[in-house]
Amino acid sequence: MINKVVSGADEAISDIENGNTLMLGGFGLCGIPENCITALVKKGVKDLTCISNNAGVDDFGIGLMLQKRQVKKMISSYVGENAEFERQLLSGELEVELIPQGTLATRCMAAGYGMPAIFTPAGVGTEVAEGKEVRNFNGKDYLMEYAFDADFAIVKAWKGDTAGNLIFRSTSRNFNPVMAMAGKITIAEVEELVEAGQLDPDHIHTPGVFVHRIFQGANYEKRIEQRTVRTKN
Amino acid sequence: MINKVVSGADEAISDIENGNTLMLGGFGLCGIPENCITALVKKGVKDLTCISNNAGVDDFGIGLMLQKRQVKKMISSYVGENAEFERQLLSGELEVELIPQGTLATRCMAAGYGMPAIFTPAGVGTEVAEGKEVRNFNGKDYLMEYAFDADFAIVKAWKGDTAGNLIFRSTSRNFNPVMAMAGKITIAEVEELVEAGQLDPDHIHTPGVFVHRIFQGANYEKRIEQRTVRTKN
Amino acid sequence: MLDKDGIAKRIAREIKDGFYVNLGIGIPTLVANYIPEGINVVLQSENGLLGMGPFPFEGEEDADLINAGKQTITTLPGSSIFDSAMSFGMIRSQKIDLTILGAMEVSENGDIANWKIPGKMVKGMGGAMDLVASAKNIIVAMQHVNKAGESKLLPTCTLPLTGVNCIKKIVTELAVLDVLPGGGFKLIERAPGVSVDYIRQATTGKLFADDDVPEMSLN
Amino acid sequence: MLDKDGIAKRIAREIKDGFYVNLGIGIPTLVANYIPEGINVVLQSENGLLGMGPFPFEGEEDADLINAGKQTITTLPGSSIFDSAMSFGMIRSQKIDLTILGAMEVSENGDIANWKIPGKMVKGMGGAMDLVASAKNIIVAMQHVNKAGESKLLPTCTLPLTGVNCIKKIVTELAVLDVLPGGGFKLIERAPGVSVDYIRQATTGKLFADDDVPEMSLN
Repeated sequence: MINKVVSGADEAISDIENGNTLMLGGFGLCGIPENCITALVKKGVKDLTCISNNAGVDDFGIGLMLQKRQVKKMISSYVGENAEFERQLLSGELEVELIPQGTLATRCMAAGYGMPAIFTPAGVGTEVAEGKEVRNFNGKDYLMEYAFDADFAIVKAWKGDTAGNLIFRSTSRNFNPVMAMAGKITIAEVEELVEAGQLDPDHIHTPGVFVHRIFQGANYEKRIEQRTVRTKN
Repeated sequence: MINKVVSGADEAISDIENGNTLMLGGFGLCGIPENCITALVKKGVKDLTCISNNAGVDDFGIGLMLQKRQVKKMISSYVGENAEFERQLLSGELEVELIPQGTLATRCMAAGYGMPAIFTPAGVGTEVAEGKEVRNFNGKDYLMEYAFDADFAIVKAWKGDTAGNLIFRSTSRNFNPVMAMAGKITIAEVEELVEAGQLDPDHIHTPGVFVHRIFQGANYEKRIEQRTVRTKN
Repeated sequence: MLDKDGIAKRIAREIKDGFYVNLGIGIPTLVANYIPEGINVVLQSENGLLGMGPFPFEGEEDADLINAGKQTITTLPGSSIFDSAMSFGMIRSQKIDLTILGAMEVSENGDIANWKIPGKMVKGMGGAMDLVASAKNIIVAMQHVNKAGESKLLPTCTLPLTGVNCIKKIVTELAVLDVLPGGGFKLIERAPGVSVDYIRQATTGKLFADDDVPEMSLN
Repeated sequence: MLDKDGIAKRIAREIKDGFYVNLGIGIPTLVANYIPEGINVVLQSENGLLGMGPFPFEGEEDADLINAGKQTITTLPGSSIFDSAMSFGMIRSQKIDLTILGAMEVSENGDIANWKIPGKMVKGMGGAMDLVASAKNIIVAMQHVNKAGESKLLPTCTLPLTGVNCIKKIVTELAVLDVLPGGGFKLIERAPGVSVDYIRQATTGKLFADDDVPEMSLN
């Protein structure tokens, strides 16, 4: 089997350069690649285009990169849990492209599946459709949306093996598997890295062929954005 | 949770009618819905269009339906392990549409994912491209292929629960999950049916929302088409 | 006149046994509390879960298990987890029977606006555009008028659209209304104590009302 | 002149450490037997497996575990299983580094025909059209001439095509040839004891050969 293990986040992201386009997995703060974000902040790489469903909060997730003005453009479906984001957007420092969440996911999948474009009804008749090709199939209009083209995909999994196979846990799966398939280079950080052969082949969500670098992350905070609970009677 | 359990194959296929289009999971004889095929033969429904990667062998799989002249048209990527198939094809009794295996899989996926058409380079410049729209993206030509429209998808899984969730085993997975997503009505037969809650949500390959009817099959033969072995030293 | 829970309670009666349902943020979330006994419903959360359960007991929160509103939740026996592409795949292929979401405006031809107010910080459409473009059955849960007292049921939407010609039913604090296929709002039920005239005054879009519009029952 | 195993052995030398490889049926399958020690390679089987292992020991066959040739096989530590859509997804997105397959004909511009002979029962293209249309690196393993003694390296294919302008390298019992980007076969190596003239006579398509074409080494 081919060994994909690197020493850690710093090595994994070492060749990410100013101006690169990155996909970052996660939904809200759930399933985000915490270690790689920390390493990107440390490295100080700038002018990044980030494809990520959300933009973190002020002091966590992609918010940390925004604080350091490392992001030139965000491509997301929902943002603004984040005062610094709002400030940069309103001041014109930050460019934001808002696209429907399903379109975001499917444009990732299209890249991973080698499909140059897909059709979706999301956004037909809205400003999202501006400048896009509309095509009717069976009496219904669809927009043609292009596959993303990202230099790097950075994902977070629960378990991974040395061959790059990934297993995600619960809803921290979200965008991670589709982004993992879509990067020219895919970097995976995992909570637990095991030897090839330790994962059941039937349980693997992302086959190792899609993953170029893998490492076991450290000190996961896994912050909860909206802690909602009920009390026992 | 919504209960999808039916009594068995006869009930599951009871409303399949002459002239329907069926998707049948499996690759060769691996992962085919043996119980439903037996029930379809017993029911004697005719003029079926079958979307299936292969057409079985003379005395097993879809071959059993061919013996009874129940199939009007096969849509497959590879056929002909089957003398009766060849006879019917050459005599003009059976219509066959051969399409690339990846196109077959992706047209199933397109239906399941609500995408009316997809683009694939498979078949560009060949007779498969005849009459199809060719479109160039980034300097490469692609064919536009339409999502399948099947009345029923019939799949075989290893384990399933009463809510219709499915887990496949090893390479018997193949076309089953993409077809399961693609049928207007999806019927799943499983080797072991368990109560909802017995399967780990992270291990489920096909969420129950795609499955309309499920039952525990019986007497699985799981015939091996090419028994290849090595001998211990 | 209904409160938010009343709106949710009335909408819950639209849910049929065996439905897969996607609930938006706000009033729609409350609907889960009023699903009648004996009605089996599976809630989808578009971040990748079928079979959303209640909030966890205190101390049992799991950072890896949230809903589309980023709230900590639980699974139920029979739940399944999947990625975002499959989640919107099942939405696009209409495997979700009913979508319930909020709105800023609905037009008499079923257009909806619920994601953007020009001049204000725009947070994004999230999954709303996918949901409204694909769902076979969409109910809007909203107040009949906005904070300025202006009707939210309009001849045409004034705000940027989320989707066109997609809303089938609206439940407000005043009424239940269907959007007619040919255009216009058809008054189906009045909230307890609310007159047809009152509803007509609160509705800028074309309103069709029979002489005898029943008062809704919430039980 | 090479036998089938010789062809497979020569092709195995084209496989680099870290490659993901798809092997077609026939001679390509034999390549797996000759991958050099120390070269880590993962074999993909397009029915849904990465990390194809050897045939099972007698009595350990598993009907659920087969390769694209429907043969019983095994997995290896690090193997993964996936569905057919993902399998061809990774093929289309060029995650597979090398595809090795057989052919009936190859043309001097890299077209390949390997699935259909008019007038004969057609079994289908299986995954071959997807593989040749998508792979970044394709090697054809075949006999230089057919059973009638006719060259299979042609100016243009006479049989229905499997793919156009896609073959980069051909290994036959006589030679290793590259397909030149501008068209034509470039003779890279001769099989032991085979002359350039002999190869030229067996090649109907345009052949480019330097004065001094090395004999191949198989060790």
